[in-house]
Amino acid sequence: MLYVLNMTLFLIGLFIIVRESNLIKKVIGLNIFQSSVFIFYILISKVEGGVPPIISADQSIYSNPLPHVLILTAIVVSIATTSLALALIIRIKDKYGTIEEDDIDLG
Amino acid sequence: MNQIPILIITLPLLLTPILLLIRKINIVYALTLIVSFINISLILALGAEVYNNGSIIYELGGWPAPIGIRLNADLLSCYFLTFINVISFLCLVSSKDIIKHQIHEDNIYLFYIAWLLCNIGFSGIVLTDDIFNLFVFLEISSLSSYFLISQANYKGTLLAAMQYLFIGSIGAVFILLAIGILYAHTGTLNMHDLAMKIGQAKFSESIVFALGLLLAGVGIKSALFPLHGWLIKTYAYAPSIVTTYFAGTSTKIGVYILLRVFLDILNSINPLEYYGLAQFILFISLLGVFLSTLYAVKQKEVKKMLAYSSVAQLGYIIIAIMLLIPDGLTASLIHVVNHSIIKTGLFLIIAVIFINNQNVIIEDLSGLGKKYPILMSCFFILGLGLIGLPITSGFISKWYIITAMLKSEYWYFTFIVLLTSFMTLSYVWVLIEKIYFATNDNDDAINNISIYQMFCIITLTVMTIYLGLETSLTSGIAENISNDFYGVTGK
Amino acid sequence: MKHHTVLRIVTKLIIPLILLFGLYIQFHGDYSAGGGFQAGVIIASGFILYNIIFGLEVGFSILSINMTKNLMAIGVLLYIAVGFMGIIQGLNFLEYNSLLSSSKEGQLLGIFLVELGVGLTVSNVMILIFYSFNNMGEKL
Amino acid sequence: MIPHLSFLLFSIFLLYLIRNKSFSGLIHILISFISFLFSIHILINKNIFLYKEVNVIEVLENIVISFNLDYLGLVFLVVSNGLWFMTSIYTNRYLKLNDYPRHGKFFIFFLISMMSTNAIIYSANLFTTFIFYEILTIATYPLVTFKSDEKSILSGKKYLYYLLGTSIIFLLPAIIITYNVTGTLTYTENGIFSTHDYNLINLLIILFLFGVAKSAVMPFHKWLPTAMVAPTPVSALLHAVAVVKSGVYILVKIMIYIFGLNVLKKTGADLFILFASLTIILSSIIALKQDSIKLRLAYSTIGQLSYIILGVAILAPYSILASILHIIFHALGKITLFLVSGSIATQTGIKNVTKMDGLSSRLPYTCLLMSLGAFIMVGLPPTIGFISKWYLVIGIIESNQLYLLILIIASTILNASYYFPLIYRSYFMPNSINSEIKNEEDVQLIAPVIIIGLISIILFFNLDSIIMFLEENIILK
Repeated sequence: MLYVLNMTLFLIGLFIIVRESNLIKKVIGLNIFQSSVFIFYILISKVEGGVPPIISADQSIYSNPLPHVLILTAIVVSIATTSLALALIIRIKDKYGTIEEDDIDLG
Repeated sequence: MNQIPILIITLPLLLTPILLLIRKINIVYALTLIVSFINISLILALGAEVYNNGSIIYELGGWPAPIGIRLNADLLSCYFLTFINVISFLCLVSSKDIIKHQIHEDNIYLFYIAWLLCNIGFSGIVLTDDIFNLFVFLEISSLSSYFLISQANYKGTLLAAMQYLFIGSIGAVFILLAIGILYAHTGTLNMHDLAMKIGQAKFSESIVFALGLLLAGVGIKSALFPLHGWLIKTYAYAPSIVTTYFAGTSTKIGVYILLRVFLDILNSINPLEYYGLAQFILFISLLGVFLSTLYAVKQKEVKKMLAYSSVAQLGYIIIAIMLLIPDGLTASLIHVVNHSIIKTGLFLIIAVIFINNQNVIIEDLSGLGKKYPILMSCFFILGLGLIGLPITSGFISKWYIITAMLKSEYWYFTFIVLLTSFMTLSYVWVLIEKIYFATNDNDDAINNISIYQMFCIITLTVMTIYLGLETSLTSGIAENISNDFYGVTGK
Repeated sequence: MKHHTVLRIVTKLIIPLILLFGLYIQFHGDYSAGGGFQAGVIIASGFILYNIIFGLEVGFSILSINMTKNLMAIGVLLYIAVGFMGIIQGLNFLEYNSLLSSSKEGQLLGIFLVELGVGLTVSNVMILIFYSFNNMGEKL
Repeated sequence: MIPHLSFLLFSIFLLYLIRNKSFSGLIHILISFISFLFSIHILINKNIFLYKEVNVIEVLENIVISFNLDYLGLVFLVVSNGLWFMTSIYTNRYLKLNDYPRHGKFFIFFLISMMSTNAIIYSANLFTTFIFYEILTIATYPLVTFKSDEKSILSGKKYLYYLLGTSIIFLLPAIIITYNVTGTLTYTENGIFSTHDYNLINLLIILFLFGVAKSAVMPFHKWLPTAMVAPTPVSALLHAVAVVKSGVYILVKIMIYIFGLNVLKKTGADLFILFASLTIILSSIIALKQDSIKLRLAYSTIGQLSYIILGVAILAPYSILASILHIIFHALGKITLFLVSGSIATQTGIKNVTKMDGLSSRLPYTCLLMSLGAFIMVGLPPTIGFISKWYLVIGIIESNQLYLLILIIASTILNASYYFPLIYRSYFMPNSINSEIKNEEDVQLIAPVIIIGLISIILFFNLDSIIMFLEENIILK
């Protein structure tokens, strides 16, 4: 069920990127899109009955910590992408005076 | 000797913060060149070692796999590493005079840092033995390439960079999700480990889904036919030297990932054969080759023409891979290198001559034959290489591709390959005719072509001819690699 | 926002706590949840808060753009330098065992330095992004 | 062989260095003379030079750029180098009279073309042949477009698309298939095919026939008439001798040494005969309608080339002999005609058949030579053209394919009907345009042609030795 929700998020994000003309909204869509995959990673790391992976004496079942670590990296990448996209959008606004993709006149 | 794989990545990485501290253009340029050159020598040493003694595995931090992250330098990696770094070096050498006109002086050091990071990303993708690391390196190279592309001040540059950012990110996320699914099925990220465990994993639809995602992601990166739109725009609007660099490298990285993932890691489940993917891609690519060649013929802009030609040539490479026979793999590997060299040379000549001109139309080439006799003879030879005429390396790749196609079950498609190479002749010849026979009415001053740029272009031309006559470097190694790929699984 | 007394006082009170929390995360990263990434972001958030409340000029007087770039570079350098220590001593990249006499302590020192480099870089990158978006005129 | 080729290669650089000097034409004459001496030297010491394979570089596995000379090549070698020497004298004068700019460039590309022709003659396998075949195409392209006006550029494009296009689409796959089936590309006695897959062989024959478009077999013959925009020496030497003959030479080599006559006997020879006969008839009919002298000659060349192919395809010893003789004789005759047409155009500006009325009074020697050439082409005694036709007929009778006799007769009549107007008009029609002008015949221009004409006459009376030589070394082997 969670996976279905997750994939819904995935598709919503994709849809926004493809459909929207406003560049900021596109970036938001991209973020949703990426987040859905991050959540997917977190979902697969869940172990039935597991606790956070901090070693202690009275627990033996942990959630898998590796996907968390991976997703940390992926989040950093996503931040970098977002900031670069925003920086580009600022320059686009400077240059063309609009951030609506459809309104930008290249001719 | 066994430290070399990591040095190839970390030496430029070490350089980037230093460049960030220095910021003086000349020193930045010199240091970048020196490090790139050291890198090439390291890679050659590594290549020789791997060729003689088999692949080198490097454990980061001394942790063994599958816990630690490893680098794996095998023949395929070295093959890609070598030509990518050589092309990067040649482009760097000739970059200085070009970017001075296109980028604000204060930002030039950032430009070189981004370039280095991009190249680190490429080297990392090729070297890593960890599939998640592959994603990280892919993003490093993509992010810096978005930056590099956005640096030109042409009219459509920013939008092109933006669109590339979106489509590139979508591709990357696809790959990320696919990696996640594979991880969920096998519990490992190490490529060797994954290759073993994927065969034992329970079959499920989600693996098919992952394959689809991977294909889409890789397809975007390597500009597989219907996903090639970004390539045309970026090539047309990026700073010309960046276009030159990417023409030889970035899409080839997509090809590498395709090879590595589908033919190496997932080989045990035969993804391409089992799901009929290969045939599907083959047909799509054939269509792509035909259509993009047609577009190239109709193009008036030189850069776009060459970009469409790149899409077509990548189509050849993909077709050769998708034949799923050793000869096909050999052919594609040969063509990867040969096409890179030829296309880089062509773009470099355009970049050197039209420094400030984004919109180079065919008429602009008029009468250049008299102005730049040596450059234009190089252009001519490289053009012949693109067509695939004898004594250029393009001929060798075409020979192999046609041989492979005739040997496969799709021999009747050879006709399309032949037809498109005839069409290639027609659009290359339009350029050559303009260069040598048209008289130009505008008396633009002749650019000063620095001796370094001259050196780079002549090197690329000589390489084209050399690889057309002495093929042991390309076909010899490529045959070794494809024997490895197909020999192990006993096909 | 200097004239919002409440904000000013609260900020002054809270920033040391944020920085302290950041440092806690930083130094505990090697054996519990946390690490350079998170710590860097937390420290940067403290600094950004300070900038928002007291204005960019004050912020620049503490940490100029060039300084953030330099610190960023130094962070990366620290990371790579530690990595290279292993190579110099004949081991693999990022192999810390030999940094000190005993391998366990070497591990500790190694991961500590690496995380420090990461933290330094991440916090400065965050601050730099903040700065850049504030002066839109200045290019990234 | 290697000294010869490297000498030519070296001369290219030499010519490149002096490209702007006025004496580059003289150097070109000298080079061609030395090249001619090389070929004579090889002819005299043939026992030393023949059948010695020289490998240059191994490009692909088992595929080597290598050179080797056999008797067939020897004949062609001497002919082409000899005619090159003659033409080079003519060319030097012709370019000066017609005020063409950029002599240096012209000679460089002329030299490259001749070098590739020689390399094609020497080549020991199909791969080497293919490489120099393409180089020849590219090297002649600047010569075709030498006038650099719109028309010649357009023709040049057509020329290139035809020749490169057919070689890319037909010849290259044919070579690759051959290599994959047989594992070798070396010219071998009795051919390299041992397969009995006749469909494959027929397919390959079609591919080769279309692929070697330089032999101008229909339907890919169009390039030859369009190439006639080039200066006359180019049309004369390259498009009557070097280029087209190397096309035919390659086809003959493919027939004899790649397929082998034994294989062709079982299948495929009919295909060659079919296309060759069609070409012979159709080209003659088209030639009838041409008004331009050069175009008429071009279509005549197309037809004559197919004679050579036909001769080999008949597969009888005497018809093969006829083919080889025809390579020599057609070269002599056609180059005479072309050079004559060039001198006529240079000296009087006449380029069309209908304007030739009464030309003999103005240019007596030229017209005499033209008649000689025309006789050779039609095959009338006492010219050498008769000899090759004679042997062809013997071959046809020998191989019992008598229906081909009709073809020969028909084509001879057609040949006669488009060549005789040239002679008739120049000798018997009254000069319509001011007949008072008496042109000086340019000695330098006409002398080489006279020599060629004399050679052809001398040859007719000394044929025994040549035929003996050919019979001994080619037919009976």
